[in-house]
Amino acid sequence: MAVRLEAAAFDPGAELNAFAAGVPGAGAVVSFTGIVRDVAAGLIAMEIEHYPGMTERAIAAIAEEARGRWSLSDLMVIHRFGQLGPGEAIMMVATAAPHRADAFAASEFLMDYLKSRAPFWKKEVTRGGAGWVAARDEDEAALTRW
Amino acid sequence: MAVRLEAAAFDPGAELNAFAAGVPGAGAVVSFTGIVRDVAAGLIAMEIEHYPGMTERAIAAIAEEARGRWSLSDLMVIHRFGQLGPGEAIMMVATAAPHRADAFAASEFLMDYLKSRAPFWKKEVTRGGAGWVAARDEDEAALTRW
Amino acid sequence: MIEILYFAWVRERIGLPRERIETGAATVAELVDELRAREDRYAAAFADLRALRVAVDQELAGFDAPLAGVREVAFFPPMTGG
Amino acid sequence: MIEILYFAWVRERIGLPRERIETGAATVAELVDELRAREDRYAAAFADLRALRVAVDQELAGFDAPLAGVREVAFFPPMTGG
Repeated sequence: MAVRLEAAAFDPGAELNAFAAGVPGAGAVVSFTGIVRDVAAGLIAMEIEHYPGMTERAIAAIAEEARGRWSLSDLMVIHRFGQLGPGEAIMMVATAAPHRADAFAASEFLMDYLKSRAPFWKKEVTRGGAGWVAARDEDEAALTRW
Repeated sequence: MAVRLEAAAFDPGAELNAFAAGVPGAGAVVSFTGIVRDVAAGLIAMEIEHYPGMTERAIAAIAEEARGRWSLSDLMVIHRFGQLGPGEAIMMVATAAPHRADAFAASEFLMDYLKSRAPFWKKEVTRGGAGWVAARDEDEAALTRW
Repeated sequence: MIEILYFAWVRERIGLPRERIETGAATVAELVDELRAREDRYAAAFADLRALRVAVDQELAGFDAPLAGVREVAFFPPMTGG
Repeated sequence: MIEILYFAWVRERIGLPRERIETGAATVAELVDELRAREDRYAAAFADLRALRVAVDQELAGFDAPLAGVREVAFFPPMTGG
């Protein structure tokens, strides 16, 4: 179970292959990749602030919870912080399981909790100025299903 | 929208990167990779039979249905046929969307329908003999939720 | 003339992947009855229809599907792709 | 002494990322009242508590959380990771 919090860019494809190679007994691998998308105003950069110490604890707790709820062979979480450019991967989650339903549910669960319970904040720097990304009501609501 | 039915092996990581590079406006990319896993008896090969003509039609219909139901930037389906070795990728689905809920739902939908409605049949060749993989009741039941 | 296709263990049990036959059957079920009456290997393949699926002109169908104008009927076990 | 941390626009509004303060507050809510009373920038940051989240010793908590034995309290807007 790898949990990585890092400033450097990563390669989602290479991470997916390395993750899948480590779980020979699992038939199902699900991945989610969050990517910096351009916004209408023209995005220059996305800055991700986090809470060192609490971030690691929060992600580890979410990952443990996922392992307890579903029958997983392995899981992986990578989340960047600092300054990112358009098109760069912000974060990635991958889950492996003997059956696809477990792999899908665990990935969605990890994403829902990472979104709203791990201490990250995104700021978009555009040609028109900079602003903090507002939390979406749907993201908070998504937690109620688990 | 790429749908590929092929005998040759493919590289899931490279496919994920190529797919993500093609959807600059999408923030969320979900992938599912199905992998030949070893079985207790010692798997030598997995043989995938399909129904040329109907397979392409069935996958195209499932993909169109997914595009109608969710707000997707793009989707991709790759499915192999012929003889595969343990650890090789059998198939892959990827979906890209502005919001992760759409990308996840569409990927699960595509998988549920590919499993039970696209004309593929798997045969496992083990040291103990060869046998057709039986359909799982859960796979049929999974369709009722959509 | 209708093209009949068999896949997976249905193909193995009958011993061939496809054949063209002349039939007066009005529905898939009647076609199955004709095939069953031919030889033991057909009777064995069609012993339990609950274990079989049918496609008519490359679309999934029921055993009650009519055959008028149909070019291709396929019989196979439940699919196991993905 | 308690370490207080601010993140995102709370940090920007108050103008510093962290500070150590001496407080007699028994709960987070009392601590917020103390901070608000200090200066306008604090009052501005804590104007609407519904827009804020709190962590006490790096665990999410409510504004009614007690401060006895606590080393670290953090204030921030709803999280937007992932």
